[in-house]
Amino acid sequence: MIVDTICIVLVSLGLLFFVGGAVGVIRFPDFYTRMHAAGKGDTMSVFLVLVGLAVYQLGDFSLGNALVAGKILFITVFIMWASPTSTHALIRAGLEEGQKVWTRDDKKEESEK
Amino acid sequence: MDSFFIFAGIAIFALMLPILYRIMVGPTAIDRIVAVNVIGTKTTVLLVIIGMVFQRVEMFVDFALTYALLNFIGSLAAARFFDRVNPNKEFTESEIKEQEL
Amino acid sequence: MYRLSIFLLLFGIWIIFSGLFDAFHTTLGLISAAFVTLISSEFFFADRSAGVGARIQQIIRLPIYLLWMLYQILLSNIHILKLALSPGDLEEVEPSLIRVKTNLKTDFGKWMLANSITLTPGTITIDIEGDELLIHSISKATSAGVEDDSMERKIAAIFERENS
Amino acid sequence: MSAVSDFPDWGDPNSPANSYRLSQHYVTETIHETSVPNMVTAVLADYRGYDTMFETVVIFTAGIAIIGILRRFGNDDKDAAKPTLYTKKPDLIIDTTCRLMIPIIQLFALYVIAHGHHSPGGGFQGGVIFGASFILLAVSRDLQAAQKWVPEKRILNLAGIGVLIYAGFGLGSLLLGQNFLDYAILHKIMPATPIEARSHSMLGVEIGVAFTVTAIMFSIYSNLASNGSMKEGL
Repeated sequence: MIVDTICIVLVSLGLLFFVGGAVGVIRFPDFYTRMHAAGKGDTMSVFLVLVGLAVYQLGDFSLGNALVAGKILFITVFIMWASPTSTHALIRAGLEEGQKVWTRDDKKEESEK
Repeated sequence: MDSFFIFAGIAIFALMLPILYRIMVGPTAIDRIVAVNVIGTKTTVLLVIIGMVFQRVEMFVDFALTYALLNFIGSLAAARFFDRVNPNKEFTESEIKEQEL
Repeated sequence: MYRLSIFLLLFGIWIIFSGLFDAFHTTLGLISAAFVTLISSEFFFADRSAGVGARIQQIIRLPIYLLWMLYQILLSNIHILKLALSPGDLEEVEPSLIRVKTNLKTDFGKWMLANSITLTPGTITIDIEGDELLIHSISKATSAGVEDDSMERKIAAIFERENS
Repeated sequence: MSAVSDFPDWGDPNSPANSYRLSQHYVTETIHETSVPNMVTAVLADYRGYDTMFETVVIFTAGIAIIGILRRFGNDDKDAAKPTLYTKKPDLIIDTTCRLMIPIIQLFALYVIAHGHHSPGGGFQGGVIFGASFILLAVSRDLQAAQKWVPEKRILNLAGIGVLIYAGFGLGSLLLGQNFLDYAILHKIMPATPIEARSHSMLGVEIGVAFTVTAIMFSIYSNLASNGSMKEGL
């Protein structure tokens, strides 16, 4: 019962952060800021959801379940390890490609047109 | 608990839809690649949740790991592609020197 | 010595993967771990000037830093959530590119610093050339935070203790 | 659309596909006959061994064809768009992450190959993941580094060896007086009962498939990425 509650709380928090990332990807003005939302909005939410699922898996304790929980944690580690790197690679590619950094002035120009 | 997992899966799936907007509209190609990468991360989580619903986590965990891996390699390769194939790129002086050496 | 520890590490990971402990699969695991050690052990621990003992000490010091990092990731996600859901035309967003110098010597320390900067609120490392980092920052408040070098000192305390 | 409602339910045990005698034989007898819990692997590598062997050959042929079309030898491509391409030093962050990741990816690939009997996986999937580890090195450093690690000649030899391993198991059972690819007879030269011999030979066959798929994956990638010159590329 306690395990279920912990799992529900963690997964719901993770979903909340997913919402943050998704809304950020849509709303932010330029490529770099969208990259912020895409790269960071995912790490913590993935961590929370997968840890929640691992806790649920451990609730019914046996060796097999513990190993499956270990594998879920391994996925978590993998994503949190790979995510900053792919963020970095993509944003660097954006810089090389010549994306412009958005500033307040751009916004004013847009509204004047 | 099952219904909660189904709800969570549907919620993650619903969160992919706004990102599809970025894939369709996204001003430049690299925006789209970023969006695909984000959807890939969400899919990894979704696979584990599907495993929970079907009571076969030990199987779906492998899929999720493989998917995360290929997603990572894919985004790196895409980034590398933009890194190199850009005819309009202006090299800095130090880079030109490096190349001439 | 390094090869042996890599082999043990890989075999531990195999056990997490496998979940079957009968003789047949354990033998396969031993063979696989040995094979991977044989063909690609030089990818782990590129710099082998330090002994294994020193490496283990570094690894023992790591978890505290990782926990702190986890807290930072939580903060950065809350930051993104707040920015994304703030009404109006995103008053706080004020992007800028910043160049920062670092004093870290080893490649691994620099890697750690770059990834930590990417994961802390509001900043992403774009490029790293020698000891200079190019950072993209999303708002004025986070641009000010970049100058703070507490993170760098934490990393130096883990990986480059003998230098300081 | 009106015909859709007449389709059998999803997973219905009485649907025509499932009530056919051969399917029922597979479902009920696989575990007794081959001691392999994963039915798909048993059907793929044992009951339909011919199919899978020639699938492997098809992959091999495809790889050879791509090499034949794309590969360019010699220095006749000197003036081919050189100035716009330029090689960079590998990026420190990407390089370090990939360096730490490659051995674990290879271990995972071997796990997928070795556990094809129990969980989904097998030679094709594991081979793709193993090939991906080489591709990751080529992406994170450059093609030269990956070529140094696994030279082109060796990778093609591996592809051939993969097919030969598969065929070797078939020939082995032929030599011992049974049909081609009828593994049960191999228990005479293996320390195992006939049933276990079938399961172990399946593993051997999967390893052969994995060799071929790994080699062909990487060779296709490097040919496509470098325009066939194998010198520089993604």
